[in-house]
Amino acid sequence: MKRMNLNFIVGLFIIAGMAAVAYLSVTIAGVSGYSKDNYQLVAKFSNSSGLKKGAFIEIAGVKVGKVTNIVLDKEAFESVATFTFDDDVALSEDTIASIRTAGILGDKFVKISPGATDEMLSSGDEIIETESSISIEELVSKYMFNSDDKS
Amino acid sequence: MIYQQTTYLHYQCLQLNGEVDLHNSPQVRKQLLAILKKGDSVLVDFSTLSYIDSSGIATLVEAFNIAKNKQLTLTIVAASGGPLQVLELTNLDKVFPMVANLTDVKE
Amino acid sequence: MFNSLTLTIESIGSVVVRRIESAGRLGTFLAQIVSRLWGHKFPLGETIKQLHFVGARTVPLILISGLFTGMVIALQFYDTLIRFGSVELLGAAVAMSLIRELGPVMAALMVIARVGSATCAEIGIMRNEQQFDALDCMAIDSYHYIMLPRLIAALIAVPLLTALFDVFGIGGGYIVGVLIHGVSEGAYLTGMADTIVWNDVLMGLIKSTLFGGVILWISLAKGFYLHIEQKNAGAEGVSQATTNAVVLSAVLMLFVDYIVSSLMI
Amino acid sequence: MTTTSPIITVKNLNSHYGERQILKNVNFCVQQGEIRVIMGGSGSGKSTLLNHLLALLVPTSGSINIDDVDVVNADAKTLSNLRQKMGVAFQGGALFSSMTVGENIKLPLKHHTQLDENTIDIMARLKLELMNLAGFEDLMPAELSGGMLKRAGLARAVIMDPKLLFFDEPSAGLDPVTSVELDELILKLRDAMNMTIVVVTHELESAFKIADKITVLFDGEIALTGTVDEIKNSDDIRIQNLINRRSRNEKINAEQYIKRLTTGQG
Repeated sequence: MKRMNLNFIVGLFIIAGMAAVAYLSVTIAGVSGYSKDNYQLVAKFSNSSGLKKGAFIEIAGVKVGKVTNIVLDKEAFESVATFTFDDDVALSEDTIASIRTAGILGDKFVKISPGATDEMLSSGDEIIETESSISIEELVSKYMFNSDDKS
Repeated sequence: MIYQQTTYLHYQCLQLNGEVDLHNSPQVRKQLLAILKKGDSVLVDFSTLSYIDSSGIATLVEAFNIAKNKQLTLTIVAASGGPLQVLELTNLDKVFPMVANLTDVKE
Repeated sequence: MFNSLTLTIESIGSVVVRRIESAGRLGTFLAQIVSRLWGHKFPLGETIKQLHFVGARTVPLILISGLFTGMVIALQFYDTLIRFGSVELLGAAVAMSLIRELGPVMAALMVIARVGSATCAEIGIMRNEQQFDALDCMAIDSYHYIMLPRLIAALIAVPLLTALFDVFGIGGGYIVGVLIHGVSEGAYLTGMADTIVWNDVLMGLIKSTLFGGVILWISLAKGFYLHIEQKNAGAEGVSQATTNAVVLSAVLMLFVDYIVSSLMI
Repeated sequence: MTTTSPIITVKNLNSHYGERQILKNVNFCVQQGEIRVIMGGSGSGKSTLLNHLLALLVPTSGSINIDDVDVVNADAKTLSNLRQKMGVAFQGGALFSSMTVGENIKLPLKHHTQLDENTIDIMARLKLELMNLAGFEDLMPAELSGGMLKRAGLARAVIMDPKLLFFDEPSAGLDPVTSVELDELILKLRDAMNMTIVVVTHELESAFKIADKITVLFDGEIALTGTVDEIKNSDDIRIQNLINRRSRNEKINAEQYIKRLTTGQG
């Protein structure tokens, strides 16, 4: 009886602990056993500075996917980013992908502006039209340079 | 073999040979419990037993208790020397029915 | 003059030698325990007993300390973030700091305080009362029978305790952020979900598993070698050994914390 | 006693603790079925000797042979087999505080045998009866008195019916009645189970009562090994002092004494 009681309490503890681990990993970290169907597209940027793996992809402010990989194209010296979209998001060929910043100092994310053609992109295709990161430094120096010019 | 089983009158007689210790007392236990399960009374013959350890004694105690609950008997026959001293040490000589010879066993 | 100099050098030397010896003992001690995983029947009954002691009975402490830790960091972050106008990051900040760092470290400190010290004292008293000699004489392997179940129990229990600490900490943050300071519930929860990735949770789990191992390893060893390492084997020796165990396991834990963090960030 | 080869043979045993020599060239034999008392005051090295016999310490030199096993160089397996044939009753009982008395006593059986649970329970109760501890099975060691702990420790030591029993200070800290009972128990165990028993003690009375032979240790050296009568009639002044409970009034070297007092050396 005493032994059963002990096993019961230990069992309870293990279950509670596992539930906590599950909560942290599934609800908070978003790891799920079944992954929502998705597909990948690639996009090339001349500069993807500040964009990180795991950054969000938004359409009209709604999250529709994630940046899953960023590598350098060693010949063209371009940044090649892989985007993973939820399957129910269909994009046309003339879609524009632009790297934006949330707020002034916030994280970089990718903003997708859907196109209008009937040709749809399928998994592995490339989004041709892209806008690279704009860094504040560049903006500022451009402004300074221009103002210098005027004076 | 650690024991020989014979029939004496309406008893099953289990003669223990040599030394009963931790390694072979489970065999003795199994046999004793089997006999009692069949509803026979037991004689445990110590005449060729030179040594019995406490696992053997514990086995006898358990069997004796089962026998008593089934209105059967468990009698120790011809205990002497070391085994008798062990029974005396544990005061079991006052608990088990003991007879000196097989011929003393009453029908 | 010359004499006292030699004496000083000698005593420094002997301290160094003792430290190295002590480290060597800790190493062989761990190796001995780990080697008992093979070729022996796993001591399940004892491990369950220890899971009860290390795990189940530490839960109330973990829940309370988790709750308050979460409340405090939520308060601190709220006060900081409000100056930048980004209170919507509160959930993320609380969860991130809990899951990656504070959860494992605070839970481990609680385990040191409750389990590490008690274990070291218990093992030390067993040594004093010749119980290890008795085990040796009964041909029962103390590493297998006494040490292994405790170490395994810690490796299992401490990550689970840490997860409970994290969840209650997040709950505490919710109380302070959402209920008291009126941060929007959606911002708190989705902020968390958007920021935390599996790698963060994994880091917390790896850290807490290692912390559990380190704590019990040190506590068991300091108690076990009481008769070698302490001048006074009596009650004073036990208290000294326990102090040593608590200090050493806390320091070693933070060291491991740094190593794991630097490898995983 | 029997004339077969001795069960314990100790040859030229030397032992050091750090720099200090504890045992100096100790030699003795114990025959099968014998009760041997190892006697000596505190600091005589008797506890160290016991720890060597139990293979808990490694000697500097010399050999110890127990039941045809070279204890000093035995591998773990051999030693484990030997230890299952040995029982040790420690001074304070050395029971595990986290288990009940019954669990403590059953521990060796649970570890080393495949006996049925019923058999194990009865065996444990038999030993508890023997030690006058019937009914204490479910108590924790902390609830027992010193004498009870000692007897429970003895019950655990003999649970496997060992060939060889070591008993550390059986009567230390016991009232005279319990102490006498314990002595009688030791004699009964030997007679009924044909155990060889080695008792380490500083108590003369109990030593004289139970011993077949007594080995007297002084400062790590064997002063004399002999029967009770031989010890009583020994003309060794140290043994006579021990018997007559006289203090060690060694001749005082005044110069050295003053040096010890003033400098702590010498």
